Amino acid sequence: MNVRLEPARAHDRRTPGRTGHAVSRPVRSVLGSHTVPTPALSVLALICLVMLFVNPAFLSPGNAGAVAEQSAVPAVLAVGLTFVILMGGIDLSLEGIMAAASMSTALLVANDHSGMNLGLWAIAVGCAVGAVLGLVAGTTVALLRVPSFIVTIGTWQIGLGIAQLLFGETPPRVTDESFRGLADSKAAGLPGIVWIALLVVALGLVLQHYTRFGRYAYVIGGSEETALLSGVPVRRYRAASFVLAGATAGLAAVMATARSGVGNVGIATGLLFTTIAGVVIGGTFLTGGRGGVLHSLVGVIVMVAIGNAMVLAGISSYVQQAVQGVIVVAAASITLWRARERMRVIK
Amino acid sequence: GAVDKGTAASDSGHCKPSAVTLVQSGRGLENEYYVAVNAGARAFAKSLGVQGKYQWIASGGDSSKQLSQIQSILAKGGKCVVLNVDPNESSVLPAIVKAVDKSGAWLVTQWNRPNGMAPEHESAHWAAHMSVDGVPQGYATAKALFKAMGGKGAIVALQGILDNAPAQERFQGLKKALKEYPGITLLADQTAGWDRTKGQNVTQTYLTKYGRKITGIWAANDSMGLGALEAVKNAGRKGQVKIASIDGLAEAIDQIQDPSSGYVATTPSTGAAQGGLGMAIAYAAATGHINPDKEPQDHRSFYLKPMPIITRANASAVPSPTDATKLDFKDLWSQNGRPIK
Amino acid sequence: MAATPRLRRLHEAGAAPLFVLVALVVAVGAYDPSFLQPPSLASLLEQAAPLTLLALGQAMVVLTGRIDLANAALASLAGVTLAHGLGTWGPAWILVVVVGATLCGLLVGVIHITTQVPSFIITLGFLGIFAGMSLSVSRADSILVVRGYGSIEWIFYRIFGVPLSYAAVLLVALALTACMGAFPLGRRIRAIGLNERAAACSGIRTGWIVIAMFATSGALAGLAAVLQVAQLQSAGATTSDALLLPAIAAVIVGGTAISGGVGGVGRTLCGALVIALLRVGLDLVGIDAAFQPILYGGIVILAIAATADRRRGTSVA
Amino acid sequence: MNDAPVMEVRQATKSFPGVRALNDVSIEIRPHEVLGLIGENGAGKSTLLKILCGLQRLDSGSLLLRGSEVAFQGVADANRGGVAMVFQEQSLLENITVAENVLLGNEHPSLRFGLYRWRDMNRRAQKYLDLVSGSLRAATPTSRLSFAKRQMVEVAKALASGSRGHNEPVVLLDEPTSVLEHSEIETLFCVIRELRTRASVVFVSHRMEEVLEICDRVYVMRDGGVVGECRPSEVTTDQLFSMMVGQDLSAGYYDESHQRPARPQPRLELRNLTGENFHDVSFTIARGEVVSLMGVQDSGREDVARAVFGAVPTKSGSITLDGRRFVPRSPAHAVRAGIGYVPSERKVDGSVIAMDVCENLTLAHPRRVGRGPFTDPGRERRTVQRWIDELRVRTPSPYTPLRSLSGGNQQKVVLAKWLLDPDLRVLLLDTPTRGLDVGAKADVYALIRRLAAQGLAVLLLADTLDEGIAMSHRVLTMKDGRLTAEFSSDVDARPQRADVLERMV
Ligand SMILES: Nc1ncnc2c1ncn2[C@@H]1O[C@H](COP(=O)(O)OP(=O)(O)OP(=O)(O)O)[C@@H](O)[C@H]1O
Ligand SMILES: Nc1ncnc2c1ncn2[C@@H]1O[C@H](COP(=O)(O)OP(=O)(O)OP(=O)(O)O)[C@@H](O)[C@H]1O
Ligand SMILES: [Mg+2]
Ligand SMILES: [Mg+2]
Repeated sequence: MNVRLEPARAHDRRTPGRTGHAVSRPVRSVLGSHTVPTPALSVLALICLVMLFVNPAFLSPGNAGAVAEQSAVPAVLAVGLTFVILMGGIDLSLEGIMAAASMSTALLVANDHSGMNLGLWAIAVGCAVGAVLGLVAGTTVALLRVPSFIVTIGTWQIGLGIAQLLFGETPPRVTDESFRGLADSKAAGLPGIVWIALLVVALGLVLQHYTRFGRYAYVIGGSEETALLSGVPVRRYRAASFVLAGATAGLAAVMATARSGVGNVGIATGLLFTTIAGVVIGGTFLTGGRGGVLHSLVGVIVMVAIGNAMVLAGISSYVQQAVQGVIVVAAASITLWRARERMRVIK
Repeated sequence: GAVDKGTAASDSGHCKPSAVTLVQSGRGLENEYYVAVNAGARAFAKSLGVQGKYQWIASGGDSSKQLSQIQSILAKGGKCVVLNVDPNESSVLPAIVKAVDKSGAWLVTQWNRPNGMAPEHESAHWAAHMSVDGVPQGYATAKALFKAMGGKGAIVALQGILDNAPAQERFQGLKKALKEYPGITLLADQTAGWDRTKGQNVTQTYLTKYGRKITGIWAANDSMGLGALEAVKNAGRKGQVKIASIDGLAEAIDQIQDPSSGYVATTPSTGAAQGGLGMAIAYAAATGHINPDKEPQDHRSFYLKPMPIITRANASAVPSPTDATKLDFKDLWSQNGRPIK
Repeated sequence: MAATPRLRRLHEAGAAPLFVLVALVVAVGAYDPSFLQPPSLASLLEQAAPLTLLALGQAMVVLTGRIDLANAALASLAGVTLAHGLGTWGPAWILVVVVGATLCGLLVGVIHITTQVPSFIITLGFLGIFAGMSLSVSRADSILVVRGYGSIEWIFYRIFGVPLSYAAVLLVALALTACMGAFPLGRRIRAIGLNERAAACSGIRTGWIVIAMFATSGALAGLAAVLQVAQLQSAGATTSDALLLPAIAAVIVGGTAISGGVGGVGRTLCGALVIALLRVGLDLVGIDAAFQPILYGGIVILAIAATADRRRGTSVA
Repeated sequence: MNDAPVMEVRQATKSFPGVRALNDVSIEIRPHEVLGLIGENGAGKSTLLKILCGLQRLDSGSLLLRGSEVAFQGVADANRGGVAMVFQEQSLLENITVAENVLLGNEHPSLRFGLYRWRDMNRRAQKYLDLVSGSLRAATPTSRLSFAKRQMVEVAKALASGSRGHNEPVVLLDEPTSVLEHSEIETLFCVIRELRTRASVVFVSHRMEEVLEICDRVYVMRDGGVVGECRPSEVTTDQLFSMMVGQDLSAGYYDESHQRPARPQPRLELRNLTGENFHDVSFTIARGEVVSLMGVQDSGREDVARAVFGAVPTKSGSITLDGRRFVPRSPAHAVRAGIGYVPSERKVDGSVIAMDVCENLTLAHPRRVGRGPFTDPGRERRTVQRWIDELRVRTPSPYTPLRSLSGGNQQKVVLAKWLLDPDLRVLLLDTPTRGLDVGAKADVYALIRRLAAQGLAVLLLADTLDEGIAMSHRVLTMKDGRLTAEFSSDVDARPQRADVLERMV
């Protein structure tokens, strides 16, 4: 008889030495995925520590509230984006989608432009506009098998075009106070949009942890081939992830519109950078399969906190961009440092 | 180039009005200012009865795209193209001028140009460059703000994108006003990229940083000013913090009319004048009505006449920014203010 | 069934981008016959030159499975640096700037390889760093090149109607093709894109090749900046920034797989021309400005659907 | 017992570009039997199984399931028909739990209002896990499992998905034992025997003994066709061999008559080499010597080889190559020093399967087929063709993508990659014959002998104990990261299997 010897453990080898720390089961299941975004949390702690010396106002409740409020919109974006990235895709279209959704929402609530007044139904329409654009991207990616990177550049432009078509001569101003109130009115010291964002994050966690969509996101991101072999309708779920990302972008646009009070084509300028950098710094892998909603949330907060801290630290506007770049590189390095290994492939 | 068989170097054009194509280039129509520019230029085309020959091209904030668009249009249309261009940034301008000069078309430019370049020194085909002097705008709005604050207190300033000349000029105007009001301190300034949301975020951060110290906000444009107003409202300090900004957006004017908003001043929109008159000057050069080389310097490089700023006193009488009826396209130089050195 | 293998072979050889290009040229030409005149076509080539250089650099990086989001910003930085020093230092400054850009690319590559952070995020960070540096160098103002302009102006001459700038781009493309074909380098790059672990286990110095590709991307960004400054006679802090996404689109429309390993230089040239044409074609055809982004987005998606290489199985995220 | 076949394939034909993988194949699977499928590499075994489980379609012929003709629309469809497969390559996902893997595509009974009931999921998965092993827990993250455990999970997964559609499923196992250790194989066989009472099993392996031990009936395949059917009780291993390869091969399988004595000069010397997973490893390999390094899973032997190749960092100790100190900084460095490495996982580490045979062959030493620093397509083609002929690589052309070759032929290409270099000094072979058929194995053995005879130092991490003992001049055993013994192994004085085994476990 033959005796079989040591089998290959290639898969084992690639995963960084995992020590089964004693995180209690309920805690782990609450936090969703396999690990807590500790590196991103420590980056956040580091920022707090530095700011303690530079400008303690950073840690004041008022400023924490400001950071929370400014994080709300990118956090909602990040929830949808996380599922796309978990499946190994990417969605660059959110600025375009938000432009289209912002314009349509502003024109559908009571406003000074169109006679429309759908009231809060306009929120649903805003999300739907995003979802439809997401559907365009999703079906193209899934059916034509074209990389999402480039398809979503296309849908970005399409969304932008739609927004421009909707723009008349002046930006539509929202006069619906109950709609504005979504963003402004405070509960427990936090403005409405923060609560909405928390709700979306909670829903995202449920989605990630308790639904087939969420679990299959990990499956597809882990190995699309395996998913196909197991009869997972990969295309449908992939398309759905873009629809979800579109819908959350739509909702984010609604929130931003409620917050600023006008329909604005440029409502999302710069948000793509914040959100994607946040998702990655949080520890969601761009290659898919690892990370989660909570990771992204922490990452986004890190990004917003950096911007906020630089304003508070009085860093000259000239160098802010550069400093932000340095911090992105440094934070990502810290987050991923412990995974370094000879022969590791990172793209 | 259906008509003119002359050389590109001729001093003035001889295009038949019917052969002319009118092209207006700017960022994009999702912006109130460009809507006004477009309205002005279109009004001029209408006054000639050649609306069909008028084209708006959008650069979308992409300099090399703008250059490509202009080059392609010139390659196709030749000498009788009449261009009124707002260069996306000043660095594309030399190439635009060169392309226009080479093809013998006619050009008027707005706002941005690199230091050291002027139509009077470059080419007859670059008929004129016009701009709006940001210094008096910044100065007058800042003064209105300071007056509303009672001459004392502290402000923060929201700047535009730093590599824009208007951003720098307007901020200079603010500084000039600050010198005259020793009771006012500038706590901090920060770019908010002409952007409403950023303006709101930066203001929110400042309001938590400086708290009640802030009693005034000066913004380099209305979008940022309106963003700041939202932040002020959310901080529960509506009316207590005075705001002034520049550009004449409809919403800013409405806020000025509302005494409880704390919005103090803005400037009238210059879009229609820049669109209409710019196009008119380039057209006059193309058809030979004027010979740019013979025009005096203050007809080639000039600021528009400073207009009185908008405050609560006159806000209700301000015409719509897209209203081009006040423009007299016969009198090309009616709006000329001081020459640009 | 009989025609399919030949079509597929054509597709694999990278013919699809060429077909897309020809189709677009014919379409625009049908609307506007004057577009097919030599001056118009020469003007298109001229406009495409900087975009093509950036796309070529991007293609080199994408072939290894990475992405360089910083190369357009690096071109802006190189542009303002060039414009800043050209008057003082003369033509030698061009070399200094291109070498400097190469070193910047090298730095990006080295950091990416040593920290093992995904290139997407490293280059996103460097996008910010380069943009901030451009602002500082240019003091947030655009710089007009007065003295020393003669040393680069000639790049935008045309000889017998052929734009020199595009000829220079072709030369660069030829050099890249030669390097990839005549040396084992091309095969190594593809191996890295297709299976980096196996490439490393075959003794290929994957890290260095990746770094070299980032350096190449940097060098080409530097050259693109030279073309930009020669064309514009000035430089601004953000002049080339907006070329980032068009250049990436050009690479992908050219049929290079974003996951790496599949693609090439020739097809990137076609892809860049497609994108350059799309950027102006819609104006030439007279499409209303508001509809243009919608059409642009739609056509880009369709073009990529036509040219994408789907040989590598199902994974297309 | 009802003997009507559960599943039947009639006159099946399947072609890929350049190859006919199946040619007029007819087989039947009867209820409650373990059906063996053997054949050399590329004979079409995997292809046949893939057709049975709905992954691929037949070009012509028919597929019958429980008497009625079916055309599966995919794996899920086959699952619903009660057919499930464990693939040749492992297909578990590491980033989800064992329970999710087992029930992948089969979660709906545990969903309520679209939400997972994890407790129910785990309970259901545990039911299948308990069938294959007593020690697997459903809630464990898969990344924490050893390779062998994962194989058990794969079987549980196949059971789970097969049981979806029918309570007597057909389970297809494609080389499930190739990565398992002895004890694990025994466990698996117990599982299979248990399975027989409730299912039909198709079992593919290259190891005759296993097939003879576990199967009730065996089909022998060659060149895309079935060349024989037999009952294990009625045939011997040798008869199976000759049916498979069409000739008598059993004599001189390990080519032992060609073992040449090692030369006196040491070639590779390790002194107290220590890394993360191995400690104080010292040994010498002389020119012309084949040394087998034996050890069970996690013994650290793989890391020793990888450390010599520069793929794993070392902490202390030294390596000497031909008398000179050698510090491998990276694989590239090792390759330039004349070291070749055949990794155990050819798809992950060994080859670029999307590239063609020629490109894979020339990847490591392009200069050997070029002209100076330049490539030379003509010379390349000639050289590559020579190696293809010499190693009998079955490929339609040198420009066929590697992914369309069978596993064994891929492995030959991976080996040939190193042989291109005439200055090769050390060859590290990590289970080079895993998944190869007997013919191909014999080819590889002969090749190793020949290379050793030329003065190469070979470090062999053998696939089986027999292979390790028969192929080497010396046998080293490793346990828990340390060397435990050394046996010299001359042609006529091979160490005893039991002795070697004793020092390994
Ligand atoms: N997807 C494919 N494309 C092209 N050819 C293929 C494909 N799959 C299999 N083949 C070819 O079909 C033949 C049969 O392959 P198959 O994988 O069934 O062999 P096998 O008997 O399982 O061999 P092994 O024992 O090495 O696993 C081989 O010649 C192989 O090259
Ligand atoms: N998102 C997830 N990612 C990975 N594993 C998960 C995830 N969610 C749940 N699990 C696994 O499923 C197990 C069971 O989850 P859960 O605690 O909800 O079930 P339970 O039956 O209520 O557990 P208990 O036995 O403690 O009552 C967890 O211990 C965990 O291992
Ligand atoms: Mg097989
Ligand atoms: Mg096999």
